Amino acid sequence: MFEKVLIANRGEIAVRIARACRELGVRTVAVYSTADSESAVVRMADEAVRIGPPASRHSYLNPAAIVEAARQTGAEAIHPGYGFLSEDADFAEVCADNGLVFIGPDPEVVRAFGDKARARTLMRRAGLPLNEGSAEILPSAAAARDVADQVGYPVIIKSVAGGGGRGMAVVWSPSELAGAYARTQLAAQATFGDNRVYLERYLVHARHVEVQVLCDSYGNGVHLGTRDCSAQRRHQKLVEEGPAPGLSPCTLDAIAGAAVRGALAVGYRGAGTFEFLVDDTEAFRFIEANCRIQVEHPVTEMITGIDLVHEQLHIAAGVPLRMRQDEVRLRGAAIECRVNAEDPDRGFAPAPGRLDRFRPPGGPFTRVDTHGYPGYLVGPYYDSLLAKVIVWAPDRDLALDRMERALHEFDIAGPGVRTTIPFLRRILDDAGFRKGRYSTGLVDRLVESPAPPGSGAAQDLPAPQPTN
Amino acid sequence: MFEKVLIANRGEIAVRIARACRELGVRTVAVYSTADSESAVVRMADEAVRIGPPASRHSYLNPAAIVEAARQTGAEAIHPGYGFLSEDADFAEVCADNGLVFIGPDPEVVRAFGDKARARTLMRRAGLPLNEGSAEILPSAAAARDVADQVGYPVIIKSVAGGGGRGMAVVWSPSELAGAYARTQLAAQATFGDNRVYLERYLVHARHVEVQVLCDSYGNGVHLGTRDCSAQRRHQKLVEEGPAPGLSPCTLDAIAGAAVRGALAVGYRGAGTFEFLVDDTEAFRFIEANCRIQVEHPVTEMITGIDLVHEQLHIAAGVPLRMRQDEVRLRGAAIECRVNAEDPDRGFAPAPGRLDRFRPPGGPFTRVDTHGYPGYLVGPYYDSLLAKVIVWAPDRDLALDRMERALHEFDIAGPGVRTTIPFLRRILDDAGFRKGRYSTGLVDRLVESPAPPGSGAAQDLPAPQPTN
Amino acid sequence: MSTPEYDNGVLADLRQQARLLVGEVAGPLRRIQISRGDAVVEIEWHGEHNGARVPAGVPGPVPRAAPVAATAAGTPAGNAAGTPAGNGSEPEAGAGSYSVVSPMVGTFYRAPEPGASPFVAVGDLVEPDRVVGVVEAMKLMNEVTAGRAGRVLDVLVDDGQPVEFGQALIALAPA
Amino acid sequence: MSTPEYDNGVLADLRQQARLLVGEVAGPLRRIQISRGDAVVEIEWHGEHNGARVPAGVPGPVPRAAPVAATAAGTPAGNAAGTPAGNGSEPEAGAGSYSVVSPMVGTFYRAPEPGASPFVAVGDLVEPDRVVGVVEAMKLMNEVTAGRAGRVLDVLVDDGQPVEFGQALIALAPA
Repeated sequence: MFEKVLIANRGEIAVRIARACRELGVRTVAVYSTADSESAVVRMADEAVRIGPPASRHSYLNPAAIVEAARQTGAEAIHPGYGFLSEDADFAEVCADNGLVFIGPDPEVVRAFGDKARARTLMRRAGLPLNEGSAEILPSAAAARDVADQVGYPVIIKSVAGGGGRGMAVVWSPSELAGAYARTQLAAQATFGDNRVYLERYLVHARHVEVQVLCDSYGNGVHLGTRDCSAQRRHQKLVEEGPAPGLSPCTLDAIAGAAVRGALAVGYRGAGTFEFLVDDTEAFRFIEANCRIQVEHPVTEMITGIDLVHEQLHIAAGVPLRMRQDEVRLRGAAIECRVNAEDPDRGFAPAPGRLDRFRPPGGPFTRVDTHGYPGYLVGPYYDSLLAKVIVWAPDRDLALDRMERALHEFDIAGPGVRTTIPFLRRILDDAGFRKGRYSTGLVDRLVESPAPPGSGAAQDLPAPQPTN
Repeated sequence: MFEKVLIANRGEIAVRIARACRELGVRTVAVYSTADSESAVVRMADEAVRIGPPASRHSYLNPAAIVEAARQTGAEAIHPGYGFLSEDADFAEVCADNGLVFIGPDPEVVRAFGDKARARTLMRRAGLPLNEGSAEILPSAAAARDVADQVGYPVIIKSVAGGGGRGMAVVWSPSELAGAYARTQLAAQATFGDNRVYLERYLVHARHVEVQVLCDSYGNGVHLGTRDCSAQRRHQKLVEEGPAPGLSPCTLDAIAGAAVRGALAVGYRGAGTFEFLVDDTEAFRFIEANCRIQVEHPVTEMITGIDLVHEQLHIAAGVPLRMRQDEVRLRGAAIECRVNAEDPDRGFAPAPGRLDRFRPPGGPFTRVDTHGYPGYLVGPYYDSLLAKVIVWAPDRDLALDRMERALHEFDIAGPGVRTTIPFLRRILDDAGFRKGRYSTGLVDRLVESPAPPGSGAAQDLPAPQPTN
Repeated sequence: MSTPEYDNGVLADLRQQARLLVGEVAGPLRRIQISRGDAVVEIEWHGEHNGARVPAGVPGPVPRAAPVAATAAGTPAGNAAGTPAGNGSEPEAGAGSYSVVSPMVGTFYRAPEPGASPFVAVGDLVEPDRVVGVVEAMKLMNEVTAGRAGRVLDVLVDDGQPVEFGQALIALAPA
Repeated sequence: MSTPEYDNGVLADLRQQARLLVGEVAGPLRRIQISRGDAVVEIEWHGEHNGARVPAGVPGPVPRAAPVAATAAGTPAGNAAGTPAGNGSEPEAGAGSYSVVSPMVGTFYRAPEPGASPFVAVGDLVEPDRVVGVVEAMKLMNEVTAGRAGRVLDVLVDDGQPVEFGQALIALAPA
């Protein structure tokens, strides 16, 4: 195992990684911007290096500063967390060039999955079912039109360099296509410096199911079950759960099997997530893979009892996979709610500020991952995720009741501070969600229907469509 | 299930019970003394009734006030928690007389186990091995002397009405016996209003192993595995873990089976704990049974995934046991550390005060049960338990590393406030404890050996005896 | 939209506000209504006392800090019972007064038995050992004595009402 | 007995104190020693500067609040480097001075190449665009300019030392 690991991230995931390292006896180096000098991980880590100003591109997105910090402190490996440089193939290469272990897949694998069009090609070769759409990138609006006519509307145009819900546009009719094609190209160029786009059929009521995989450097791979992340707003996840509810065991097995096949086909290493769309008929199609630890990884940890960050570290240190597939036991159900410093009543606008009160929930089968503490100043510079509340129970219904209890307990207050907790409670209250019959359309429906006075109980909401 | 339950307790266990009730949709009534008007459970509960002054005997030990509060609020059942009235057979009867469900065994069962001598007789009849000692109560010092001569020194003289480590004296030689007999009688009379005592052989290096049982009203019973509570100071538990380490599976099965047999023999109902002493040869002997939920119950919850307070409520509501023995799966290892507001450097004297900072640990497989919060005033009136930190891991070694990480994170500060955390860390560091080779002698050894500068690492401590 | 996750906090506050008002405001209680939707405590007194409606606004997730502004029910002018209590100042009746409190949780009775005349009436002069009421707990009648000499300003709890430990029962003006 | 569960908190504080002192106190650093047992920061400067020993007492579990009292190493009288920094006031050298800070994490060099004469020496008058040092990061030499005109009071970082973003490199007196 490594002697010392540098944590190239901030917020709750930096704390999460510091905890895993300490449990394994690995010393930690935190890096931080001048905006984060009071952050929890700086206090927790064995060492901390100030690497830049608040602006991410000069600090948490600055490979030179991070590698220098690793060199100065003698760290052997870098854990990138999620976001920031976690899926930056160039950074992974820079680490290698400087004799640092990048905790993640090889650069070429990261690069391959970073190019959505190439990822589709690779996964098609690996035999994974793909969502109908353009085989390769679209050279012109006309080409886009042809593919759209084949697969049928609505379609979604995606940037090959996109991901995490950015750089995509849904097109409902041929008349909108040319405009959407141009806009997406421009946006992609501006955002990712890469204007290539492709096109897929858009499944309105599809469910977003993902599979957690673990692979070592020796060709071994296992899956750790599924998660359902359909409760999204503008492609941003709010609630995640596992196992994906309401899907037949054989469908779940088929999806999980496909994910491992895809991972091994490209020589994947470490913890990764393969995302699929599943329609009403339980037909599933690969959409993309994530080469990082994900925000929602605790859902899988609570169901399997496996510490994913521990396994990332062991694998990166060259240890063969420590479990066989038949040793992975899925138990009960887990749910994660993302508590963001946002105001649901004002279009989820960021609502940062000083936390006068911050009392996370506790008690049985309740986990909180957060960098927040009483007196912490939630700044405007970074994403608004403040805490993750994860609960486990023998079955999904009890898990939902437990989450309701946990969110009820969560006491966050400060001038200007608002959180997504009230909206999360509406999701939990929704009849469709409780039945496990929901899709990516759920949150939009709740956003459109105003919260009933005294908080939205399921029966106050329009009865969901069966397909919903 | 009940509509409304009154919680006849305070502190972390009152919070624990309120959480279970809310998860099951049961409304809660908190009762509180004037010293607890700002307590966490008063804020959490649906209703709260002030029942008396700080002195327990006029509030939390006052059956009339509690039953009146239940009557006023229309509660159907009373959960007594642990301590206070939880094992008071008379209170259980008063509840029944007033049409209230006492969440616990029948009064006569509580009374039988409350009388240690009678409990021994009952368990002997049920075929449980007993620690050698007096068959019945000891009428005189001479009688005590006779028994002591038979079983051999050292012996321990116990009050039949005692329990929880109170009302007992260890006697190392015949010359001390008469005096100890008289002192214990006097103390027992003063403490419990019952001067009857009995005598057992005292096992210096014995381990304290207990079995968690669940029984319904229909003659069904299961065990939920074992816990080891040998890390005690003056018979007060500091660290508990499960399963009991270093004991052969067949010994564990035998002890667990004996516990269920004993419970069913007396028509036990609800959650209970049967305590045994286990010597170097893994021979085990029944010592006493506890008719309540115990402080350390989360250890069992994390290993089994079963919520013991949920089951208490279901059973009290007349629901048949919801699991068969073969459905109880034990998984991994769990450890609980009791964080008390005491100063280990001053003989564990209570060190109450206002909590300026209170940041409990979080993250993977880490649970905290506490009534503390930033700004909470830890008062001098009640016991000093401030928080319980419980961790789970696939194996005991990782659980210990995880607990070290969790205690390291726990940030408690306030004028005059001291906690047992530094001492708990010394226990975790102890070589004997880490090897699972420890007994009730462990803590005394650590107390006697001063903390090495820079905190006691195992190697700094005298090597433990094999039997230790 | 109110913040649902704090409903119980709100209830607790409402209950607390109600208790305070009942303690502060003179007059025999008729009924207390504690709501939640828009967080309302409604307290009704007997006789000429008007009810005091207390809308407890809960700004953001700050339940325990819920401010209480009392306004008279119906009449904009407010009244001696509601308004002063609401804005925290001592009500007339309570000025310099002393409260006889309940020694236990139970049921308060103004008279030794139904139909009998009350132990004390407003205006009575009482000695310290004078019985001013009884609190029944577990079928035991516990006499409550004045504790000090004074004139009965008001009886704060209605006959047969449940009382908490330490709850004010009788308002006395030191004699 | 110190409180072991806050060792890292203590370390963080020591590190912070050290960083502050280095920023506040003029003079080229020789070495920093951060201890833990009894919480000591030891900082050694080159030349006539004395080391400043900073015992950080940690009362109870209050790491972040660890008070810092600076006392001179050896001489009871204390010195310009240690004492004033310790009690928070500006050190002589720093009075009214301006610090040129590092634009990035890297390694600071006083001279363009080994053996060459330094970019600036104490006493030099510099223009805003005068290069006063370089910070190497990822094998790139990044020139650091004075930013404003002034006289070099001190070079705060030793040649070849690692520096953080924003760390003070050169103390200038406004010209």
